[in-house]
Amino acid sequence: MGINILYFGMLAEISGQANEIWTINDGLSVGDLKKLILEKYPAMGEKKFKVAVNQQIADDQTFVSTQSEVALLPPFAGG
Amino acid sequence: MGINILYFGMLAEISGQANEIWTINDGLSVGDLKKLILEKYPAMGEKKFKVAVNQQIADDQTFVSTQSEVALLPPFAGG
Amino acid sequence: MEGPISPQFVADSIAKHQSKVNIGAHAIFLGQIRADEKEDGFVTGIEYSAYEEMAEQAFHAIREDAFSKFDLTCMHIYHSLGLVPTGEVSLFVFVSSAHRRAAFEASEYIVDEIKTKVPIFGKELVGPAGAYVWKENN
Amino acid sequence: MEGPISPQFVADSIAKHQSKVNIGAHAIFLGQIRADEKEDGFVTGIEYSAYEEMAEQAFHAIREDAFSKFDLTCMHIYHSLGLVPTGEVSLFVFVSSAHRRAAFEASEYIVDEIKTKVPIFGKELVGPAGAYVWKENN
Repeated sequence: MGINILYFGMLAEISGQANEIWTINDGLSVGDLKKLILEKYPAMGEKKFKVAVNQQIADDQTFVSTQSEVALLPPFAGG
Repeated sequence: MGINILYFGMLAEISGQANEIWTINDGLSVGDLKKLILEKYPAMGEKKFKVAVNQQIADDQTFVSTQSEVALLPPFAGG
Repeated sequence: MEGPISPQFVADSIAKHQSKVNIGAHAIFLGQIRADEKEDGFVTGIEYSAYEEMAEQAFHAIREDAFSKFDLTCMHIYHSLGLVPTGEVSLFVFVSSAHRRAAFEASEYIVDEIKTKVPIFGKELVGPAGAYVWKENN
Repeated sequence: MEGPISPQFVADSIAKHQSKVNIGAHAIFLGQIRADEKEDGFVTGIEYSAYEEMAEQAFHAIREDAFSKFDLTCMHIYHSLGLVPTGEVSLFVFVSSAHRRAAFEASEYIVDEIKTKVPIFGKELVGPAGAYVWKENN
């Protein structure tokens, strides 16, 4: 089952793409997902980032489903 | 000896003029001068105003001389 | 300045600051004439007058004071004299700084100071029949 | 909006509010790009990108929140996307109220909220050789 992960700013540079379909198991938490992402892109481990699920900032306990839109957000720079 | 007194806003309406030369004695204080002004223009007694001597807000104890520029200032309305 | 302060004047002031590349934040305050309801009708405008020499000195003192209190790059203050109709701008305070906090704090401080320390007088014109009331800051 | 926010755009926004005669105070904040010095030279501009759908939602939430917290007549927020060169404006926050206090407080509050809650990202372009650093609000 596929989940769409969006990368922004410096994280898109590291992944080399703006979004990517990941195949995940049901019942995955944001914390679990972050571990998988850092395994694939170890360079993201040095970066601060937040995770948004369906356009809301989510903590590690939030569950994601294949319907979720997940985004990796580096520090904000608006203003 | 003459002293120049400036009237602004509603006080100029009451006095009917923007400035007026008064003959005063030496050693007059702002408090004394206010009494004289209110005798001449009793309607000013109902108005709040400040007195500036040489463009500085002055209290009743300040002395005025014939070199002084005295101004009667109604409430400010800038902004 | 005589009469209302135009939006174009504000735009020109902003444009003049674009060469100052150490500025990160501009805080602009505009005072606009409200159509407040009075006993004889609605305010249609304010006729401003001033004790001009003293007002200049007061603006100068506020300027010096604000530069010493806040870390500012630029500061400009403009106030109308004469008639300013309802809906138009009579006060334009423009402060610029490297960072936003100083600009915000200075803007509010300067407007408060102008309201209490500058000898400017205002006649609020009310309704169509020539009535008026003298405005009073509190 | 794409690219810098022009002084003329600010002027047009002000002019549109002159028919709203219950407004007494406008507070305008402009964020301008600084030529900060970095390791590889001076900043020449910022390239902004955003998580656009979430940014729209965040702006909307800030707007609702500010209207509930402060007694405002109007509020407009504009942020640039794409390249904004040094000296040009990337953020324009425009709040209007009957009285100045609400306008001042809302202006500062809204800018703080934008800096912390809206997913906008900025690449600071540095020097002539194509170097850059990612900007980070603190």
